[in-house]
Amino acid sequence: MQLATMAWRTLMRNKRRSVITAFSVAFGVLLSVTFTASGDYAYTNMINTSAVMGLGHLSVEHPDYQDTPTLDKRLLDAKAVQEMALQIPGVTGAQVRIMGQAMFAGGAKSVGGAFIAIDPAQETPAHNIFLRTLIAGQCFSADEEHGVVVGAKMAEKLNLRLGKKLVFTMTDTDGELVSELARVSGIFKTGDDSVDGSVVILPLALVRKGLGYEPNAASLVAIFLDDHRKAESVRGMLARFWTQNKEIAVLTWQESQPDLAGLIGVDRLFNYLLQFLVGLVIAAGIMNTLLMSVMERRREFGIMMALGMMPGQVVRLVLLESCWLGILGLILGVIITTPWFLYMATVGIDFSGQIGEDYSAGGVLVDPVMKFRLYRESAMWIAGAVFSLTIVAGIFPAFKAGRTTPVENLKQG
Amino acid sequence: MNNTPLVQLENVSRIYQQGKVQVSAVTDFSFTVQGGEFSVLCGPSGSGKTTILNLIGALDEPSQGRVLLEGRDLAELGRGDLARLRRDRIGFVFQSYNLNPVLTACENAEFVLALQNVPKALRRQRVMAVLAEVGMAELAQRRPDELSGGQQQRVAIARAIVSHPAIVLADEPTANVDSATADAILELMERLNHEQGITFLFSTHDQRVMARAHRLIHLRDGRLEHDEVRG
Amino acid sequence: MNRVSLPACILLVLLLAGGGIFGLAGNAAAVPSAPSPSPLAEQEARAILLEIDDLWRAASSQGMVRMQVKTANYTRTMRMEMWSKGKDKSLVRIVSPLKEKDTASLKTDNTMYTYLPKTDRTIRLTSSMMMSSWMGSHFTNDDLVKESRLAEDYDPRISFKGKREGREIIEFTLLPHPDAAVVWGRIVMSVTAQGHLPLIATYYDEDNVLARTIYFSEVKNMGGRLLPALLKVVPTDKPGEYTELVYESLRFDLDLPESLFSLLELRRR
Amino acid sequence: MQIVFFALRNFNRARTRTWITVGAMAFACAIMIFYASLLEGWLAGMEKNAVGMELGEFQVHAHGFRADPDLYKRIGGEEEVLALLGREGFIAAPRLYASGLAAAGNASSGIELRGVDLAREPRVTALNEHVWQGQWLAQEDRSGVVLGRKLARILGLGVGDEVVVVAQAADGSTANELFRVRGILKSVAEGVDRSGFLMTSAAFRTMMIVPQGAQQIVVKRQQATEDLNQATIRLARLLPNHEVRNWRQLQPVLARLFEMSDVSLVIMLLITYVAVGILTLNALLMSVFERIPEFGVMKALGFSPGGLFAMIVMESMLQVTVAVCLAVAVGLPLSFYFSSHPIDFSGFVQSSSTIAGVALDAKWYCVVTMNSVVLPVLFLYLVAGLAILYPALKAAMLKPLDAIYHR
Repeated sequence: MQLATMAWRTLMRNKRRSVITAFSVAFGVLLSVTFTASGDYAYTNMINTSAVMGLGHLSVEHPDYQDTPTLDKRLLDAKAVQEMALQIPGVTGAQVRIMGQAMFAGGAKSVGGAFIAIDPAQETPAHNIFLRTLIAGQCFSADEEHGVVVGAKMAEKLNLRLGKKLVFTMTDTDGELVSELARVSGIFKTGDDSVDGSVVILPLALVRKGLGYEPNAASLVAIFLDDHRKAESVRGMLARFWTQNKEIAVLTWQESQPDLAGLIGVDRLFNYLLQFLVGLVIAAGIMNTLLMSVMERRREFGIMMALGMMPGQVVRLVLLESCWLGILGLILGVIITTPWFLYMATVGIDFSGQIGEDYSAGGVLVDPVMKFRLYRESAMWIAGAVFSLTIVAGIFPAFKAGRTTPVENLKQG
Repeated sequence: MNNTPLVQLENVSRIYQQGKVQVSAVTDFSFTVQGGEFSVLCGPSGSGKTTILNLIGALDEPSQGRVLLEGRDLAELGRGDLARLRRDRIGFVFQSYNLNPVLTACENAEFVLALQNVPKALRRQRVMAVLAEVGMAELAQRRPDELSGGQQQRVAIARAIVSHPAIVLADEPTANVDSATADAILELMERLNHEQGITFLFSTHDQRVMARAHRLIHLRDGRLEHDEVRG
Repeated sequence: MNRVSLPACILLVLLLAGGGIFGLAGNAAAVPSAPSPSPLAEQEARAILLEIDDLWRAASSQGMVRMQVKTANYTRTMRMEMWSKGKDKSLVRIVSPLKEKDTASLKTDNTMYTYLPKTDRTIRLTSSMMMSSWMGSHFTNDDLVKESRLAEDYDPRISFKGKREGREIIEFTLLPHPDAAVVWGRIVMSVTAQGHLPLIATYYDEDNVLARTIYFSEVKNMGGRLLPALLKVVPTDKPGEYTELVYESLRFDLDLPESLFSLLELRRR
Repeated sequence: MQIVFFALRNFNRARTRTWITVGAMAFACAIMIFYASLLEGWLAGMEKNAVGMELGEFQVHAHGFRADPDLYKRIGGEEEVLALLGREGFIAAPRLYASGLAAAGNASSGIELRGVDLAREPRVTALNEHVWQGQWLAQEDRSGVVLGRKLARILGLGVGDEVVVVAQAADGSTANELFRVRGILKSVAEGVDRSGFLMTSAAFRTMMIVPQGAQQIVVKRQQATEDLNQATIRLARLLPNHEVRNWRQLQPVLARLFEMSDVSLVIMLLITYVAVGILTLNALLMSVFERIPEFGVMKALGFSPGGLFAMIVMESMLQVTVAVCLAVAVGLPLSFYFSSHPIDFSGFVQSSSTIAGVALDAKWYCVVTMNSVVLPVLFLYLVAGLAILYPALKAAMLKPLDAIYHR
């Protein structure tokens, strides 16, 4: 019947108390959104950054490439993979790349490092952080056979400037050493010294020729998604094409970058733990309020039971009250969280002054700007968790109300 | 109507543990109430009136003896059955009205019917009829804190009789109202007893109530002192 | 970490390849379209270089070399025996000191293996080892592997002819092809006007800064040929340091079995 | 005195209500003690991994080594230096470094060779306790080496496998030696994980022909309470001819990260305490407003507003004190339990990872510090003190008659 109405009116009878309690729920929402949204943003950011640092959200590669990434392990028909990947909805890009280790020499100095060979006709800054962070020159064009983009740190070490020579030596598929020349067409600076000191972007054609690769061969095809959470499902779609082919493996970013996945895992756990603890505190607060309210109203329950209300109905009544508290708290929470969230989602807080810009975690550059982003499922999760928390907090008071016999209740007050 | 008494108390005792002392509220008490009675339990404070009402109303259990309502031993019923019994067969009127403060007069009166899952339309109809009966039809949408003590008590009576209980137990129903109101309320209950045959059992030490009773059960220190039936 | 690399191509040719100081003669035809300031100067340059090239060119060779290395931290002397066959196969085995005796390097085409007798292991050179010093000298492994490409990579031209320091000399300037995988900006080399024996070779980087110098001296008759027996490599950025190579003996056109240049042979003590 | 008496009596009177309030506060405080301990533990773990494994508190090098490390930039007379440091209240251990190449099967990788002083290293770092598989180095096992975790994977090595090392010895000769993997380290730091190749200093000296000197001396304060910067200055004065750096200078990013974490602990405490504050406020509000008629009576009997205010504040402070005692009684054992029984997340997190180059542990320990207990307790008093002001003032300002007939 109007048990729900009754519960609502009971709450409203002591507005101050209910609103304060609802406010603590709302605060829980705010907290949870703050933690989750900053996490969601940071993880998305890190995953996307790591994706554009070479391997993509998904990488299609030789099954053994992951364990020992040497240049003899290659995809023979990367072009076909690329074309196939681009058919899949959610895929925003697929880049054919050769990635490997090489020795880089300029003038009389040399350093070891890693190269990413790209197809300049296909590659865009959206899929390549190095092309996004150019500080001098530009990426080599499609007809510039010997172009190279180097990191600022390496340029400094090898005394390179635009137009200067860079000789790189790598081990080809037969284990032979091959050297090629390239001229610096651009210099990038990501901010991470170790990346800027060791990564070199080379033209795909030049590296292919140097290594003696087949015309369509490459180390991998890096696939980019509009949302990294689709990685698993897109992998499933891709993998279906090559169930027979033992030479092709599809790896999600979690698999190709276990360090990053591990870091995010640990961070997320810590985040959840914190939210759980704060949740417990808030739940204790709600329980406290309901318990007090139940204690105050023992006589009322006694009367209702005298009039024939079943203990179960009393329990339900109190649970409904906590239900309303939860709803009220959620609404309040949305009201107080929205402006904060909107501010953080658009402007954010810049921490670069505190932590500097060269801060990396899990081998990935971390954006020093704290911003918010909330996945739909995270939002649902928060709402669900906060709501169930209030219900759970109501259980004990509800049973306390339902358990006492009417005559005991009647004697109170 | 068969000849089973409506209420039977057989050698009932009720002992409370109060701190370290045992207090005997009712001792070896037996009596019966027949349907249609308009009876009063009377005696000074602490003579056991309320305890007996609570025992009959299935709110309390005797330490010894049996309480039977319409021939059924209450001790054999579970908590749910007792709640249903209270809901369907017993009406309560309390000294301090005890209306639910968050419900309107109408909703308060409707409460038991709602517990009985009576359909909403029928519920409204019956409640409005009963409220008219007790003279509260105009004030049906008011909350208890917008009503006087007498008005509240009328609503409480409406709540007690709307479900057609076998017996209405009224614990000092006039204690908190002025004498004019008390008279009006008593008249109302008398009329209900007379016209609808509702059985009433009061506890009181109010002379005006006793004056109207058909039967007076005098109590002292938890024992039956005198059972006086008047014409 | 940044061990300074001093690609000593000429030296390696002498030491390992045994034939074709610049390999220009053999490959000249392969790069006819290479740009040159004057066809005539180029032709003359090629002709002289071909001559120099012929000094060492042989179907096979065998020799004994003493290497002395002086650095700020140590001075050491090693003796080693070397064999070569054709352009691409060479083997070097250390004779003394005792501690490193039988350590050997085998180079075939673009691959180099090192045999370590102490641990009885053969290690194939990978790109990560390229910049390590070869046997503690001022050469890196990179220098040893890269030499054979020299021919394809440079265009010679005569930049000076006449008297310098009391001697008639011819000076060549070698400019790398625009696409050649070499780090040098240019190499300048002087030879005697008579006999066309090498005297000095200087290496400049792209910014025209001198990186190192190689001196050739002590011309002797070895294996029936008149050759400089002493080479001294001096890195510019490390004053006082040098690596010196002295040919104790050198023979040409021997009948060396193909199996000498195998991994199996590499491990033989 | 009378006020205290009243407060005490009241505490015991409305038992259920009081205990609910106290319970809620105690719960929040206990949770915070636990959380703060956990965070301290996490920080300590990070610091232990960074400072206590690899960096050390201070590092002493010969000039120029850090900018361009090589085998020859050694600290000469290192025994005298070590003895001097020992006299001056420092603990120190020498380390030897060289770069080389390790080969096993078909795989090879560039490595950083490290000679470890087995007697002294454990006194400055806990690297010896950080073995993942196999065992730590032993003096008698001269051919035993301990490898970084990723290096072992790159080379495909397990405990007991053979590995060849090639490097250029100090005399220019080619050093090559056959070693046997004795142990593989847990994640320490990016550099060590990827290229760390540890051997006894004796084995290092023989192989690399480095009879004396050391590239690095790792130093630790004898009294951990000594200020890091003060100690750095003192150390630099002791060794004027060497480069002295503390770990904050060596790893500024890491130092900043830790500073951030300190700040974030306070932020977290603040945030959580806002939640606790709301609940405390609510509880106190309820218990005060419920008793307004009673306060009215007290005022009618001649209690002054100030006296009433003091009594209410006193009462709530008494409740907070009881809550604090409870919280400490619950939170502290809980934290201590988790300091010896770490929460192991390795099941959730497959791979260990790094933050700013320092390995993250999948096991979380609590570390109980003054901060982790005192901060939550102080915060609770503060928050409760603020929360009680409003209801206490309100009660104090009420007119007695209104109060008596309140509601």
